Amino acid sequence: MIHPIDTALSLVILSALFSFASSRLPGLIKVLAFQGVAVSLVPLFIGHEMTSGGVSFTLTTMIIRGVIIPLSIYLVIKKVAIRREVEPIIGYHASLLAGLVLIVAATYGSHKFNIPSSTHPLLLPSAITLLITGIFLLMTRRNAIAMVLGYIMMENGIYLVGTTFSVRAHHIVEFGILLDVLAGVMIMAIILQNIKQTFDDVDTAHLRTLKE
Amino acid sequence: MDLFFLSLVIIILGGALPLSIGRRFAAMKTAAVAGIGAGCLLGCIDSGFKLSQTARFSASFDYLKTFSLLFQMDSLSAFFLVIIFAISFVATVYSYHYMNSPGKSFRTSVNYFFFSLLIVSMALVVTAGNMIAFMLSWEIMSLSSFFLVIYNYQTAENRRAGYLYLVFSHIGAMSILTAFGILYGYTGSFGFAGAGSITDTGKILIFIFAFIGFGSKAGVFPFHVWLPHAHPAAPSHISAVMSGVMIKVGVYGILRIYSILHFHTPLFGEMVLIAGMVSGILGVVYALGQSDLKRLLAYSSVENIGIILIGIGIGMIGVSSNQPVMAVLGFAGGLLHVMNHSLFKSLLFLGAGIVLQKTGTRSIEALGGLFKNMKISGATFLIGSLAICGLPPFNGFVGEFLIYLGGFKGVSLEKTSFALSLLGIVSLAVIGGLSLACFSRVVGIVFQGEPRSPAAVGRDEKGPTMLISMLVPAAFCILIGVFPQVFIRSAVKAVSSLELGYGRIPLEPFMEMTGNITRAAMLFLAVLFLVLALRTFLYRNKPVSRSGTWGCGFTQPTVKMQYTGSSYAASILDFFRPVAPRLEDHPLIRGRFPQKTHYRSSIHDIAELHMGNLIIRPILFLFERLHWIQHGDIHLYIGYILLAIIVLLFFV
Amino acid sequence: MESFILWIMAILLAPFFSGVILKVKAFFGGKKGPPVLINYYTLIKLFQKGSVYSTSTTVVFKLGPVVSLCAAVIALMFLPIAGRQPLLSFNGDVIFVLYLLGLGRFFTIAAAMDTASPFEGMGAAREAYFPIICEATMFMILVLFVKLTGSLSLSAYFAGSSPMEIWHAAGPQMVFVIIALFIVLLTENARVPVDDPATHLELTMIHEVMVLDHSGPDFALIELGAFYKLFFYATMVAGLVFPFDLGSPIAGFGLFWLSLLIIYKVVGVTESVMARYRMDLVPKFILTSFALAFFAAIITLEFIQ
Amino acid sequence: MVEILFVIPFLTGIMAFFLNPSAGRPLLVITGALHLFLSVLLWMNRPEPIFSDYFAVTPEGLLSLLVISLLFFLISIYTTGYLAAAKIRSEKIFTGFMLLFLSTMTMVTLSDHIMVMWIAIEATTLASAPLIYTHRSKASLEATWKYVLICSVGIALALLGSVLISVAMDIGKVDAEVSFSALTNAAGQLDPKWLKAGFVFILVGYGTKMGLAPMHTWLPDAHSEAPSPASALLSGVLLNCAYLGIFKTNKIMCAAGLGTFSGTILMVFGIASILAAATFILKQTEYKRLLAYSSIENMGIIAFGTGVGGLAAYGAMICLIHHSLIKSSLFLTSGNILLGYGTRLIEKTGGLVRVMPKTFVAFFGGFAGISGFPPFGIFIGELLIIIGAFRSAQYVGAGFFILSLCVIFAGFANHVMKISFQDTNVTAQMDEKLSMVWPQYILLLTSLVLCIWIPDTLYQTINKAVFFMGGGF
Repeated sequence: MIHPIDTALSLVILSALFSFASSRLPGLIKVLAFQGVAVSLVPLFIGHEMTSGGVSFTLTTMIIRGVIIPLSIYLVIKKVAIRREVEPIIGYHASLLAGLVLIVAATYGSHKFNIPSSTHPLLLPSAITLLITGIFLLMTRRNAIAMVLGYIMMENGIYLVGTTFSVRAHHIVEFGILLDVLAGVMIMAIILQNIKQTFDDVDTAHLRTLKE
Repeated sequence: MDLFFLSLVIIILGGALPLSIGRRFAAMKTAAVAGIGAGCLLGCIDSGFKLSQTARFSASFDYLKTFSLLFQMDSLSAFFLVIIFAISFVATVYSYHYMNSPGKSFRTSVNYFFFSLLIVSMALVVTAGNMIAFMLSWEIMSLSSFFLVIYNYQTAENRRAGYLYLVFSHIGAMSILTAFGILYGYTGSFGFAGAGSITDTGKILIFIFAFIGFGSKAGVFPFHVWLPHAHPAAPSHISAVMSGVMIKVGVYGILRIYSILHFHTPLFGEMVLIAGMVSGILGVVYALGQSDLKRLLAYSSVENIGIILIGIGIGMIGVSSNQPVMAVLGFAGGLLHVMNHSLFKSLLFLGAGIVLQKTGTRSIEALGGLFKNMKISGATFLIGSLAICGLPPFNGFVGEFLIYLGGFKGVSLEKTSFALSLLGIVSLAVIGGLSLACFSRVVGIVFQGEPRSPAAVGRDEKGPTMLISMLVPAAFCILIGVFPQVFIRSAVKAVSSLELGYGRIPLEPFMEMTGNITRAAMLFLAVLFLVLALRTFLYRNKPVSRSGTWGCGFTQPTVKMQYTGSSYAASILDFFRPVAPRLEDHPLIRGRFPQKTHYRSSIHDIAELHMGNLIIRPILFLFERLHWIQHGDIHLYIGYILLAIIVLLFFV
Repeated sequence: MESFILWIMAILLAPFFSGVILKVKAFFGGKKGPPVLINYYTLIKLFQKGSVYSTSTTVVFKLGPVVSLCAAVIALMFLPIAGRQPLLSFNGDVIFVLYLLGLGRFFTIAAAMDTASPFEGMGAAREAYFPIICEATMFMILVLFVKLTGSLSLSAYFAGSSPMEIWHAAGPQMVFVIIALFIVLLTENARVPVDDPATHLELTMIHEVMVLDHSGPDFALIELGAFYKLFFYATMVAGLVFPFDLGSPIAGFGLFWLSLLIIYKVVGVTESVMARYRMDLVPKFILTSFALAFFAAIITLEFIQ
Repeated sequence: MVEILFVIPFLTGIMAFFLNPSAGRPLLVITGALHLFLSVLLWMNRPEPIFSDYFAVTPEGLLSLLVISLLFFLISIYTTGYLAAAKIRSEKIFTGFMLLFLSTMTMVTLSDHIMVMWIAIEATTLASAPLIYTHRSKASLEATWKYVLICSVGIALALLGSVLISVAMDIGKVDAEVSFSALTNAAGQLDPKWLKAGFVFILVGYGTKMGLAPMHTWLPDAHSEAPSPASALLSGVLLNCAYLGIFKTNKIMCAAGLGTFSGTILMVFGIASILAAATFILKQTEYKRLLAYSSIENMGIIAFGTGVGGLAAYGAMICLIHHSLIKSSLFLTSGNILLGYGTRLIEKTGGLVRVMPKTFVAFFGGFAGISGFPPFGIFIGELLIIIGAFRSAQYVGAGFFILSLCVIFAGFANHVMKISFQDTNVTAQMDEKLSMVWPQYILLLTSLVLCIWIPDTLYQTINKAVFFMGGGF
């Protein structure tokens, strides 16, 4: 039987791989929005007892992760009107290959740990995938906006680990974390705008003056 | 409250009061000199009394809930305390007329404040009974003396001096702290009491680190690099205290560590003795090469620390080879030389100070003929010079005599101990000869002959407190030289608290020695009188006239024809060229209408030279190579984070 | 009492022996030379004169001759003459004597520097330099003697049968010691090949140039001091070269004065057959003495152990 | 009622955005004073928090809190003078975020729940980012960008670490709140493997924020570009907040018997940080960056001391307190220098002792203090750390520690000598108002007094804080 969670997680992994190779920012943002929705929905299917609080919290998460965060970045793109693509440090095809290798290695490495049996088999791999994709984007993209997207992806990955494992976490705490992430993205968005205004570009090559 | 602490409080008050008086120069100075002087005098009398009574005294204070600050005084501490207070007293009195620029009133008051702090911290260092108290006082001593060094911060040279001093004292303190750390690692207590029972390796390590730390304060070669810069930079009465007293605190540290370790290995003696010989010979060689009067005196301090260490080293070898007489002679000689050196070195610095104040220059090549108008300064300076050369009947001889006796006792030993005693004796002799050359040069160039520049013409020596405070140590130089009994007795008493395991050291053999010295000195004075009488008799009713110096046929002599200080020393320094390279600056004369040319030479200190080449440059180079870490690219910064995680995960 | 008489004799006879050197030199020069008592005549002449002082000088200039004479006179008090006990002696008197001679040197230098004369400064610099190595040699020899006799006073080395005992203990290496001591003698007393007291060129002098400005009785005191110093060293050398203890005092006296005469003559011969070294070679010459003393010590001590 | 401590500055911070800029400055001072008053009350009474699941009054928290309060109050006084002299365009935003920053930092010190701690620390990043961008220059923009991104990434890893620790609870079948106090009590049952992994992530995560090398890279940029009062806060207390997270996790590790593992890692990071600081201090050209690297050094010292444990852990706490006091004073002083000379380059300063004597006293005092000279407290701290390291037989670590401290001192002293005494004909472009020197003096005096006399309650609190690391007396 095909469990909806399997589908969701597979799609998440796929989307992550896609973002390795994606060169267009709008596409990347859409992928991110999808990930946000998918990731927020996972707790619903894991089969803890449902409370009305839990459901409403899941919905809030979904709105924030799936709509507000991607939208705010999208608005920045709109506002600053990116005309030119910035070449990444590692090319798109090479990124894809590197990404695959990293994900396999990380999944293999995670078996070193004693994983609770109740965990869904795909969960950890997909979380790790998201994490690594995020960090990979952060490290290889010269485009500042892509870096912020990488950060958000990483956060999604951590959220995926968190919601699954930490059953005890109170919703209010979860909400606090979410709020932090949201505020962080907002601030990054503002910084992005300022970068664009100051340098007329979002290439991080401009941001290398402070050094020894 | 004990008189000791009372005197410290008085000194501190004497230093703090001027800060509040500030701008009223004369009042400020009076308050400072009166306060600090009174405190020093009280402290000196008190500790002298305690030394003669062999009274032990200790006081403990709670500190930050967890520690106790323990201060205790045994005869070793008391011996050093007497020196500290006495010389500080002399220097304080001297400063009244020496600090004579009302425009710098506030700065002078700050100077007095730190001066009082320095005295107090030195007194606390030599009484400190545990690590915390010791480090605390030690660091305050370093810091306060730093401020004294950069009193004249306007010149780049003095700033550099201050910097060097600060860095060296920090490194030294760290080294001492390492030694204490190892000690604590073994005993688990901040006190020094348990140090006797730790392993031998531990003891050796502790001693080596402590020796480096204390040696850098004392100015042992090659850790002396700061000393010839820092001591001249300070005002002269401060130089007198720093050179005369502060570096002795380093010697005190070496002795104290040795006594608490209770470990009588020959290794320590060999180390100290070799360090002493190297410092002694190189110190005086570099002193000979200086043309700056105060720098010369500073290098001579390195030399005298060398002599002191030779004495202590001979003492340690005596202890390790079970020769009580040799041990006591070595230690007592070293300690006596500590006292003697503090007397004549401060006297010489004070003399240099008055020269500096009156002529405005420290370069001996610009001076000359000062004796004619500065009779008292000249005479006291001459006495100081004779004493520092270790000539009888002055005090320098007495200390060296004891060290010699100790060293000759070591001649009867075997192998290494014999060889080292032999080397110690010969180097003492060489040091003696070299310092004679060095100080005959100073006296001859600065005080005698004719003025070499207008700066030295027609100077007076006004300033009664300056003269008095030079006369007092000069008198003591002769007093100790002729009647050393009391002083040798105190030195032996101080040795007895080193806990060498000899119990009470009998004083009789030393008293016989003292008697000999006294008799010999008296004999000399008697013969001197007789010959003087003879001379007076011969000159009775004889025509005596004055005329110019015989120019060997040359009839138009100028003052520039006089022998210079550097040419005086040149041939001796050539002998030592491998360790004292000379740098010459002499553009050749070229062309039909040659430019004006000049000749400049300076003697370089190899420790300083190699410190730059072998230590500082590689460190700078290495760290500069690492600058790429902070290259400004955020991607790699994130990479660092990832790298840290990945590496650490391997260890999970 | 005997010691006192010997001391007085030394004081009185020292100028005579220095005259011997002049006589020997004259003989080598094929000249008749001055009378043997020339030094006494000179001293008397000087004592009768007054003095001219340089305007540059101070009281130190006048102290110079006095102190250097004092030092030499006292040195003789501690010296066993003719193998007899000296006037005074204590443990460590060697050190005292050597340092006292240093004091005399200091004042000679100081007096020279007092005149502001370039020549005297030059001489002073040399006077300060060369004795450093001599002192090292002397202390090296002293270490050897202390190791052999276990004592630290001149009387233990030169009185009675001690020289003989030292010879026995040390063996033929004593020759090294004697040569070393002889070199020290030449250096300390400003003889050829270190210094030429008879030259006319001030530039090349050491001791003589330093006393250029002294005149009258002052100069006489300096001369006296120099005689005593030479006597001091010559006695030591003589004691080692002729270590025989003949038993009877009269024979001892005779041998002593004879040996002393021989040493002075050897000095004279050396002066006559050698040329003065170039100034920069002098340190090497003196350093030879240190090397000899050092080797003597090392070799001897090997045998002892 | 503990929560009121961070609620008040939060509310006043929000207020500041809407008030007239002229009202902002007094608001800052009043809030600071109120906060100080409340924290002192907290020290005296130790009330229970309302949300005891999330917040707790812990000894280490109390220490940090008092330091934060005191520093903020003094810095707010300085800020009034600074704002008048420095002409900042968006003063409203500056004061507002200063207060929010205070609120978030207070929350860090009080939080007990592992996630709440994370929320608070991330919030400090967000609240302080606008402070760094106050000057609106290209460089400050770059610094802000790096600060926000690197710290966010780092702290995200800390979140992962926190999650992993809760996994360790799951596996160990521990049924308790995910709070530090509960975990410390139940540490023995936690799954060691996950716990270690969690510690590693938390250490690297919060270590990024704390400025441990090699994650320190943002720190010199941010600290040098921020206006001086903000730098003082960043360096003086923000680093402490991040350290608090590591400290509490380390406490769990020690309680779980993994103290050697965590201690070794802390020591390595400590030494690495000191070495990194040495690298850049030696030939530094800007004095604010110099101070920033010195902060990295001190964080390294503190991490090293914590790692060594025992006596050294006590020393680390002492260093922590005094570093805050002295470093913030130094940063405030650097603000004076910046205003007086109009340049951040060491090269172009000089003669501070003549140009601005009052500032010089604060500057040199701070230097002496930060270098570990008595009578300032870091002396005691470093002494204990070194002695403690030898006591624990960490000879290699202690050797590196001492050597690099010497190198750093040589470099630092060189620059300080230049700034203080170099010849110059500059005249100061500002007058040394009382409000711009006294805060520094008071900070230094506090350090001085604490080096001579320590209140019993403070002593007990430090002892309690380091109890699990085998520390104290």
